[in-house]
Amino acid sequence: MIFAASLAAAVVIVVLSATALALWYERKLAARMQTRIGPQFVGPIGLFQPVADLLKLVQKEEIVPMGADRVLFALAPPLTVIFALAAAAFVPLWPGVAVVRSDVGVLLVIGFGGLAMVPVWMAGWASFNKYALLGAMRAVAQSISYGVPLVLAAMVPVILAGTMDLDGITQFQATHHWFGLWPIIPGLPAFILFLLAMLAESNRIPFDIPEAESELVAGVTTEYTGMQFGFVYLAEYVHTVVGAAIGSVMFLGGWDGPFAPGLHWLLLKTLCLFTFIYWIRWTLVRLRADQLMTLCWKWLVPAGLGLVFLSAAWNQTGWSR
Amino acid sequence: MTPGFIIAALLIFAASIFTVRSSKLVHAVLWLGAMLASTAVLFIQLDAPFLAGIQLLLYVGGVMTLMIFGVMLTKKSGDGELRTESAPALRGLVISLALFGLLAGGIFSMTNGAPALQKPEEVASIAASVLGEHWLAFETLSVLLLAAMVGAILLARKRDAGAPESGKASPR
Amino acid sequence: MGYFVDTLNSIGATVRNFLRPPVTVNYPAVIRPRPERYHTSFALLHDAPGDELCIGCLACERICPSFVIEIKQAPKRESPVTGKKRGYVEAFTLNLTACIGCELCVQVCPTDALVMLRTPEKPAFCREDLILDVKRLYANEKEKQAAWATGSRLIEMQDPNVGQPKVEKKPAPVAAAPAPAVTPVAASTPAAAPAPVAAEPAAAASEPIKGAS
Amino acid sequence: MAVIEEPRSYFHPLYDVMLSTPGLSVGVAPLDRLLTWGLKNALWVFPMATSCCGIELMASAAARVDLDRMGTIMRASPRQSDVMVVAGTITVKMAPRVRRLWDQMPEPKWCIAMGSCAISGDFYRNLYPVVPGIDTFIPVDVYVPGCPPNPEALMHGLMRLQEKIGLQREGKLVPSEPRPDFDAMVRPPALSRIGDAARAADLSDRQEQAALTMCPDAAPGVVEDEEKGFAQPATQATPPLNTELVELLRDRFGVTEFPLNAPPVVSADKHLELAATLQKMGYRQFLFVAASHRPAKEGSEDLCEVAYGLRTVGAGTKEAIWQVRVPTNQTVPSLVPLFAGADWQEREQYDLVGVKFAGHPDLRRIMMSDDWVGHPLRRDYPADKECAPWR
Repeated sequence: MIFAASLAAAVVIVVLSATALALWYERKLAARMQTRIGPQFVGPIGLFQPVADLLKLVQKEEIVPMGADRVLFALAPPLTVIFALAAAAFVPLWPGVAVVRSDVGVLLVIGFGGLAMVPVWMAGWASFNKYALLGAMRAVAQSISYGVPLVLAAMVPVILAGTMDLDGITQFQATHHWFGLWPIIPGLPAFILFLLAMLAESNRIPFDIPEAESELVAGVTTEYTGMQFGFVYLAEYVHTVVGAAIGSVMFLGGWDGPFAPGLHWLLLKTLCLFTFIYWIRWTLVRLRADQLMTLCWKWLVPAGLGLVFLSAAWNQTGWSR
Repeated sequence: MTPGFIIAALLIFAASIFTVRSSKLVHAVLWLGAMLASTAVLFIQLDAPFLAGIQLLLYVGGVMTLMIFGVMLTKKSGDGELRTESAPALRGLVISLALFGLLAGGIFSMTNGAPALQKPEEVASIAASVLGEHWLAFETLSVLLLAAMVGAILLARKRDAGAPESGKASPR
Repeated sequence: MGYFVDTLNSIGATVRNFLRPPVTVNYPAVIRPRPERYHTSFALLHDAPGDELCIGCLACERICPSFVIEIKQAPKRESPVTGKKRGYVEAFTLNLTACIGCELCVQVCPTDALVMLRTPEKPAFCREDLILDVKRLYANEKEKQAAWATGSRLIEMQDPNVGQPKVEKKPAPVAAAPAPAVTPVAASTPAAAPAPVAAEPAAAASEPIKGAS
Repeated sequence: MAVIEEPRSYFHPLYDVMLSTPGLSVGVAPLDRLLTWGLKNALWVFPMATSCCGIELMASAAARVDLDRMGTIMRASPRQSDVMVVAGTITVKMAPRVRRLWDQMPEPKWCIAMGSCAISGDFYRNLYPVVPGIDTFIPVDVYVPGCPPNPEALMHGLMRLQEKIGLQREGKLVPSEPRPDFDAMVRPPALSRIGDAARAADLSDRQEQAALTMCPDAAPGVVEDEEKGFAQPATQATPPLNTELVELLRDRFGVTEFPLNAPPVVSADKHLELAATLQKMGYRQFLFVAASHRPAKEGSEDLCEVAYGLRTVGAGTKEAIWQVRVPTNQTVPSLVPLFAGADWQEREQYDLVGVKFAGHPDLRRIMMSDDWVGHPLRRDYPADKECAPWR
């Protein structure tokens, strides 16, 4: 119990500080992709930029718009962070160890991912701002649509490994093949599908129509100032970091690695996935709302159904047992 | 009657009351979400994480989203104040007490006959019973849901005969 | 299909960019080379013996399209250097807040007293800091770097007998020649100096094409 | 003269608690330094870009200058930004919107006026729709001069702002040295500015409100005053008639009509000779060539009117403007052999109006694409349907 509590505290601290680092990392990465330098003056190679941002956000005036629903408005940003962090509890850190070990970890992680939509909608509705509300509605529509391909993609490793336990999936990958994408036909497409659906679930570019600057000012966060905005901003990155961690657990073998299995492999794989996500983010342009839905329902969902069928067929051959 | 159960039960109770008594539809939907989430806590305490996950995914994630859409897409229902009729209080009390009595009687009469939880094999046993023993009911339900979905699409479709063929977009 | 190919192409483009060195010029430490005709602020000049050049003729005040110059003429008096009677200014105020940098005032100056500077004025906390009075204009002469253009050089450059660029036989390397930093262009080589109107860009656009064909 | 306005300080509740608690008040000074450092190094910009300075603002965030190096990024929502960079001319209609966006920004906030138009209205400042400087309705912290200032100048401005924030937080900000009040000296008085000592004395509350909101409805009694504040009469006298040119045209080129509101018409065959004569007379600067199309009416054929302008250089500038009228299918002698500056401008007239210039060395399209059909500024160009090559 004490071990679990201290582990939970450690995970929260690690995820939050990793997120702060991720803020800096993303800005540097984006800068280099645009042949810029990125944060440079604040601390060595701009490393303290997130700290300065945080200190500034703390000092800003907090404005609650007239007509806003004060309670929901204040409650939504911390809830986004909490829901984004909650999914981190199920990530197996090293063999057999996670903050919460559950037989149905995959299901719970996806469940919490779906929950993250609720505070977003709360924020949008409580802001009493048409742009925020439009952004929130887009976020909800996107979340419920992309939940389907996300579940379908997650079903592939579940069916292959025969378990919904995240650690069990990693174990299976570790014992059968060290690289998690082995049956390459359902594996790799399922991984790509999972990545796309996860990008959409966490509202990242190219699926960030809920906060499209050109149409919706800043979407859901339009009315948020100071640290309230800081929370939403943080939650976005936490969501991405945790999503990358879960992706690497389910498809890339998590803590499994060639020399010594352990946390460092998980962190390395998470970093790679995170980099990939931001690489996509700083390359592609935003999809239009109708293109987004077309992509989801006309391409990704049928593809996901086919992949589930393929993985079941693979299981019937019995080659991986 | 563990303390966890009491807390969860109180949460469910309070959230249900607030769901009914909220003056804003949006608040009612959010309280409903809280109620459903507390039910998921109950499932976790009963060592049924699968059901808790399903509860989160389907009810909080799905049903509540549908409600949100219902609220936001119907005309003006998101803004106005709701009034709960309190005049027929006596009638309501009688009906709810009768319902409560019925349910409580049913539950208490089954206490001895309820099957014991099979903890270690829970997910697998659910899967086996759904896809093995009860496959006919499961598949019938799927067909029913499919029919409902097709029906919803048909109802929602715009019926204007003069519209151009969807395949041929107009030049602009 | 084209969409996916384009997507892959653009993903490749960001990677190529990632591997390239950044093009950022580290501004406060390094200042990138400014164009030859770069000019921002103003200065009034003294002649070699040390007399003020400005005679208060009001030519610049009259030509200024945005009315930023205000001159108060002083009574004529004898120059301490030449001993001749000439005009002076009592107040010369240049409102940099509304200046459009067209350089017409420099062009009309008959005594080459007013020049523009290559060193930009510091962004000010207060709009009054951007109003250059006579003291500040003479101080700018010593503190800052002047642009090459003076009134007589600009006029000479447009003289049909001296500097009119001929379309048929323009010197080829005009466009490509690296601009000298601040070297004042002598009157004898006016072709190297770009004309104030659109002559130079036209040369730059048409010259390489002709050379290639 | 204007004075620097009161430093607008906003203290977080944390401060008050720390100051009032005896043990914790020691930590206020280092904390203050830390917080000031945070404020200085995370200036998020709200790009209030309305015209050409906006392009430089964009360039300053791009790779060559890269404002991100100092932690400055652009935010689309005023709620999350710290610095409003007003880049471009602000019109009377735009001003209330700018003010509103400014009011929506959370304290502590700063404003940078970028470029002449934002600082003073530039040479539009005497026109009725233009606000003579944004500091009539927003307190401005840093003025970046230029027309437009280049990206480095904006970055320099942001660094000056950092400097100012530091000085403000330490209470060391000193007013600058007195200088002549230019607006009061030369031109009809502009609107008094925020931070101006005279402003508070001159304006009643309602006038102040009207000046702030730029909205006549806010102060029905002072509409006249407000309008005078913006709509100043043109102070320029009408330029004197160029008698030299009139005599030249009458004596040597046979022009008899000199209408008041149009340039005199010179026949196309004498046009080049006129330009050469004027060039020898000292009109050495090519001002403009502007063409317009006049479709055929009863009694007149399809015409192109091409107006030319030249100017003398040096003191006592004079301008010479005349026009040439040719039927649309005929050519006009090009001035490029005489004035290299005519090159691109004649190409533009060819591209948009379709005037053909004889003797132009490189008569290609300059704005439209090479495969464009027709000339868009012709009166007979179909305005209501899309033309080739774009559909």
